[in-house]
Amino acid sequence: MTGVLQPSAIATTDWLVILPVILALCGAAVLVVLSSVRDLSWGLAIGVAAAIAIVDVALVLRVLDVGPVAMTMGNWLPPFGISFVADVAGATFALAAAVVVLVLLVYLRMDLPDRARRDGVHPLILLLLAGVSGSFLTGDLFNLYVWFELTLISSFGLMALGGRNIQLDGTVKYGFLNFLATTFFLIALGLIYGLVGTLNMADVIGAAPTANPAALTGIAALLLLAFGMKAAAFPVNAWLPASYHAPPPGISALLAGLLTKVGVYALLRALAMILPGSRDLLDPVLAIAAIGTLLLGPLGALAETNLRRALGFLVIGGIGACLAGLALDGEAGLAGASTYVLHAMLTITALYMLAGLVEAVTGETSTRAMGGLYAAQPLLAVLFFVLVLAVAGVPPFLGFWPKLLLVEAGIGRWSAGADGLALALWIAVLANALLTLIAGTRLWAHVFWRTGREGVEAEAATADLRPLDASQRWFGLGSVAVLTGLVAALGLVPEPLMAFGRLAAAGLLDPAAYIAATGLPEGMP
Amino acid sequence: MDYAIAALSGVFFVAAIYLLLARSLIRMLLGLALIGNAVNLLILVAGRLTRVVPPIALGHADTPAAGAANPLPQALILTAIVIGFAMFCFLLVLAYRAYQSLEADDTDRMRVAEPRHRPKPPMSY
Amino acid sequence: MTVAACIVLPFVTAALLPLLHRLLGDYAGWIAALVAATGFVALLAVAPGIHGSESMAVAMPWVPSWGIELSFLIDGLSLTFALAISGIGALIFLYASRYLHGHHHQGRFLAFLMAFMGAMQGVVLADSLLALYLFWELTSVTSFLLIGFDHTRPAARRAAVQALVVTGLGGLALLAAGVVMHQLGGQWELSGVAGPLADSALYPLLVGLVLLAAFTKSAQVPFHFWLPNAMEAPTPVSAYLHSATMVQAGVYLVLRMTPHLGGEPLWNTTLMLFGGATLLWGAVAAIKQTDLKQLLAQTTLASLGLLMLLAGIGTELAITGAMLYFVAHALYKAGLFLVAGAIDHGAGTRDVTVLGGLRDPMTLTFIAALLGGAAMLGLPPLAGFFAKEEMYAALVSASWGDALALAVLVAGNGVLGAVALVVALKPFLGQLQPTPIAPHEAPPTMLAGPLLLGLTGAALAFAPDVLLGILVAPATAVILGEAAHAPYLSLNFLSPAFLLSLLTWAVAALVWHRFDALRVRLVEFDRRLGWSFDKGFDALYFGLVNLADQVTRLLHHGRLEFYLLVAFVGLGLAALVPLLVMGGMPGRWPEVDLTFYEWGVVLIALIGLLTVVAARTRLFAILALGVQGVAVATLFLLFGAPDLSFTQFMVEILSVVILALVMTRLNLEPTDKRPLEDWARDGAVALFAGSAVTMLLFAVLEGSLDPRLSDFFNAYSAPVAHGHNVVNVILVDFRGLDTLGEISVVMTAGIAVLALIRGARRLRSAPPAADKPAPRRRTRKGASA
Amino acid sequence: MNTLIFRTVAPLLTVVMLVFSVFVLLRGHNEPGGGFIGGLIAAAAIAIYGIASGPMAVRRAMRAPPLSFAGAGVLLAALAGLLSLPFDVPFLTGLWANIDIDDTKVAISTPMVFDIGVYFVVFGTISAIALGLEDEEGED
Repeated sequence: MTGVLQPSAIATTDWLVILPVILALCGAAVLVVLSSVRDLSWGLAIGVAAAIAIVDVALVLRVLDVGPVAMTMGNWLPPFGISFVADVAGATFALAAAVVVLVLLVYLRMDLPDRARRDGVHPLILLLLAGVSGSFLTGDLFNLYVWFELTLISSFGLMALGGRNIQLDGTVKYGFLNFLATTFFLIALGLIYGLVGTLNMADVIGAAPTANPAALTGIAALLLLAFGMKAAAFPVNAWLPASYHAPPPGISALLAGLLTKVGVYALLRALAMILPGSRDLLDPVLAIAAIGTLLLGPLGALAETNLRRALGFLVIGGIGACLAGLALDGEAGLAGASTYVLHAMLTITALYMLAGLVEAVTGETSTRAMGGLYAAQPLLAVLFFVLVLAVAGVPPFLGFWPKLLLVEAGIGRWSAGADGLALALWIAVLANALLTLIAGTRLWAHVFWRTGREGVEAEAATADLRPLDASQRWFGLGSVAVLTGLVAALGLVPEPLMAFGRLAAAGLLDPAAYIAATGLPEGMP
Repeated sequence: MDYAIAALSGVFFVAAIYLLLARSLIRMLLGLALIGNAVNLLILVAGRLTRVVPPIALGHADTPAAGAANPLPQALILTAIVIGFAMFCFLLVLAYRAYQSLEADDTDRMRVAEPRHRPKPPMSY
Repeated sequence: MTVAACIVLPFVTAALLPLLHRLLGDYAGWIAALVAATGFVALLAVAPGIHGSESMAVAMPWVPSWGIELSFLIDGLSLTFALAISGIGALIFLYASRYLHGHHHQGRFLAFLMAFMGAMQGVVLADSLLALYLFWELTSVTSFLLIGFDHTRPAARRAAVQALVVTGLGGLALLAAGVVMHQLGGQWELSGVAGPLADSALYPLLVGLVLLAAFTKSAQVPFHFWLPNAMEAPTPVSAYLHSATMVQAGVYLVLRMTPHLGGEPLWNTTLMLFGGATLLWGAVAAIKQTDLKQLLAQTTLASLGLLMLLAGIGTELAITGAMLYFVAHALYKAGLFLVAGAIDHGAGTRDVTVLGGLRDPMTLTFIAALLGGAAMLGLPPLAGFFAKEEMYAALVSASWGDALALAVLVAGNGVLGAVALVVALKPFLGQLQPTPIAPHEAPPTMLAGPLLLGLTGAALAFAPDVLLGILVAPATAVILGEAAHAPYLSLNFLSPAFLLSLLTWAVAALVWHRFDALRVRLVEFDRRLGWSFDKGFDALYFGLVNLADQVTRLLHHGRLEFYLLVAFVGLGLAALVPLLVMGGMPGRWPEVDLTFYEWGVVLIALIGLLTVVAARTRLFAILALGVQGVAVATLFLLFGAPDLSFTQFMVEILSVVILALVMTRLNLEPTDKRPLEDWARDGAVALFAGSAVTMLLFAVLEGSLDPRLSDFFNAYSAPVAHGHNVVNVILVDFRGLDTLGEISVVMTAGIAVLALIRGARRLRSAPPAADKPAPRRRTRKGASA
Repeated sequence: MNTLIFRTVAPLLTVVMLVFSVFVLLRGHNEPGGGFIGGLIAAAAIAIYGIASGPMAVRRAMRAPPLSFAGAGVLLAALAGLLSLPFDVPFLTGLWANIDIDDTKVAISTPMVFDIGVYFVVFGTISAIALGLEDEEGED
């Protein structure tokens, strides 16, 4: 009877693949049990996040060393048990998520009201991290759904935390649309099971070619819709600008840094790796969605006067870049999309955090009422400028490298097959870069260069600005500076990022190693 | 019978979507509850139906009787039901809070995050 | 080493300059000048080794995984530009240390300027196309910061944004061009691109992209308007970036690309057309100006056009002329800008119509102005003269095209000469005019620059070994290949070129004589025209903002039901279109073999559903929800899922109870008041999406299920996992991780819900004033329009 | 609902339901039942008790905040899975032990502990929400 179990004892290092999730869940659970001891919660949360980050580092190193790492829970053979499989893409995204959470926790130390702590902001953040890490690392489609839901419900909680009116409104829109997205995903899951009889990703790869192609393509289209909604792709992106600016800045930074990226990751996994065979029909759709997202994102940022809402539109523009990479396919395209996800996680989070400090200094949320920060807060000005350039993909900052890969992928695809959509995507990527640059510098000029609120040009306006207090300087500005430093450093020394992109793309294009690591048996035991 | 229940799940979808498209939060919540049932039926059908016999190994038998229902969709649906219920509770309380604070259960009146009269972007550099 | 001194050192210094400025005040500028001079000396040291194809290459790994190196190359062409950048840079920093004396952002200014210098050196020394793009963009960014340096003035911000938008567009074109070249040549190093690329199908695209990059950066018509506006920047910036260096990057790019892209009619004609147009445009526009800086800025436009025109002609003489002209122009134009700054500093105005008679109070400035003016006028034996001679000689032929180009050149040069006379003579000669501040000479640090630049220009004419041997000949060898013709550099009073020079001077004298009258007429013409490229930019920019606003309002209207509508339409399309397109629609209508009690339950479920949808009151709807829930639970039981059935039953009851609990407390709209068209629309979408999903489900049901998983679970649940209830064993063992995630979801929902409830309690104990919208009407008559 | 009869019967009902819920939980591995359904029944019991005696009384009787039970449940479930760490088998591997207490063999297994964790989570969360909503009710 032992034939149904895994043949040999597993290596201790395999635990690395599941530990991030377990640690986050246990950490959150402990925080909930000890919810009356509030002074402990921040320190504990930081500790857990740091431990997860360390585990993720070890996991990434392990993956780089031996290839994908897998563990099938309960000692059952895959696909009967649930597998966690970390390949380069998944492990690195998980690491980036942990880093983002870690930095965010430091930032949140700044001025979180006591009641937010009582309401459970720290366990919610850890649960969010658990959901995100689980999504990046799981090798089972239904399990992915569970982690999606965990991510979703914890983001609901975070978004509504504090319960100001704007948050309630934002959360209603966010909540309904995103819950529907996961419901669509669930529909697709039921159909996948009914069609190919398995839920393990590696197993689905093997079973897909023999399945009814029309039904499979329909399912792939459902996945595209569901994950596209999660990722805020045009035309189902409306929830993002409706909600991301509603919660306090630290929380919006966290959500902006992590949520949509899970959607992009799922898209990459599902359409590039698991169901590449059903792409023929979907590619034009994907390309059109990408072009729409690429152009409408920065346009929104150009028009919007609420600072963080404008940033939300920049997030959308970035999602367009990721979709473009997926649509362009091939090594450069997928590498572009994967590296863009990493870049966006770091850069966008930092940008939102910085926006929080800007709001703290000006006491305003509308850029129409901001101004004068160039003289008053030079460091903020420098950091914001650097991040704007990074988002716009200006070298030598982080955003340039994904952009380069996408531009290469576009021209490569076009010159290879004279595919008109590839050319359109190529142009859209470039147009997105220009529009983002215009929108970003416009924001910067209005918030920092202009001396006073819109229509009032007076030196005196700077008198309304409040200085940052000590905790804002150390925890707030400090964490932003560290993250921005990372954005600049990774831009100057892009080899880690670019090597990651190459490996991630290779892993998605050729899942042989992924399947091998999962360890599917040759038949019914 | 698969097709009959599949069609039933389709009717559930239609009703659920119709309710979700209402502007009243309470109707949307009803729609949410319905769409959960619709999906559950869909999963059940996708795992193919069998009558009455539950997947339980009775007495000292090592395996369930032949022709027992497919256990996996049941487990999946169970998970989905519980998750759906958790989501439903949250969204319900959220709707309640939104009604309290925004004094509206019509989503068209809830325009705090995206105000109806958003200021024009300034025409300046 | 040289590369490090020219590129790395400036960036490091730039990072330190704000601090240095805090410690040393104005002397920080001296340190900056020293850094620039270091680069200059380092370049001079390697200069003798750079001849013909001799060059120095440096490369280090950058992105090994994609085969990208950070590579630099010093050859004749880059050497000339790099020497100009560092040499002029040193003088500019010296000047700036005094010009911005006491400005509270002087440290930032020096830092930006220093970073610019590093970037500019990077542009001309880069071999890798990526490095070229990187530094190219950095020059745009630093230029943006420097133009907007005086950020409190809207005009400065506008000029900065304008420059960034235009050069940013060009930057992206350059990136695209680089990627296309990489696609064609397989490597990023420009030096490695083998031969001309004219055979490729991508050649026209490539030319278009490269020229777009060059034309935006070098302010060619119709992208020219940003350059005069960039004069909003402090004078050292105008002298450095916007005359001598950054705007020459486009010219540099064109010259650099000539071996690879040149020699084709497309390339040459485009260059000549745009260059000629820009030359004439700048010349005419210069006449309209009264501000010294504007005068000079417009002539910079003209000179840039002239260089593009010469590059387009592309013969040996033309290229030699272009290189000579570049050197001469860099020296005199930077010098004249500094003179303009000195006049501004000493007399308080730059308006050439109110200036006069400054020769006595500002003698040294006058001398500098004369040196620069003479070079600009192209008087022999200065370098400018020989540049003019070369370009005329290049065009003396019988061809109509050449004749036309020649006419453009003579006219353009003539106007430039007139402007030279205006700038160099008008403020200094005649009666001393009253000025805002009492005229006084600029301090030595501010005079060193213009004087040295002027003297260098003069001296070069007498040092052909330096001028030709280092600055011109190696560069032309790079552009034209080894066989470059020895430059024509002698005074020949009978050559046609010299006669054309005479003609040029005559035109200059004529225009100078009628300068004021011409200006009045041209300005009047402009006023009547009422349109300019500059205004066109405004229209485009704000048009874009407006468009963005409209689009965003349209798509992000804040109405949830439309957001949902889009999602459901998407659902229907996603499920249905693949089936239709790929022919997967289920073909047969299957037999329905439900037993009568199953029919009964289905019927109850349908009745429940219908009642939920159609209920007139919400309480009724909630009860009906319970009915359909119980029906579903019964179905689960009938199809062998007792666990499911119990759970469903419990959950339905709880849902109904909680719904009822919460809803009875709310004063809600009792009925669904959708207007008819909404009713029809929503119904249609619901019907569409629902049936599409069902069709997809039917299609899936057509195949048979692979029972592997369930067989496994059934087979091993009791023997290995010690549980007889297979569903429960799946939940806690086979797929326990799903359950772990799921209970985490439940707990999280608990946290979130409690937080919401607490928020409600806080709301009641202390209603927040600021956050609360104006009370809404409680009665909702006609609210659902 | 606050009738005398209800208030008298409610504690009794609560106890009966709690016992029944544990029964449902424990039999779940072999027959219909399990942690979910048990937890739901237990939570329903708490809710009824809350309606009868007021949420504050229930909170006092529970001694810890209801949500803490949920936290403990997640922790318990996760630890049941982590127990396999020293045995060189993957997370959540079922481990079985038979303990003799007074000559009766009692089987203890990690899946069972896991299911108890599930029970606590459902019980803790649903009763926390129910009590929270009942609090609301009381203050209105």
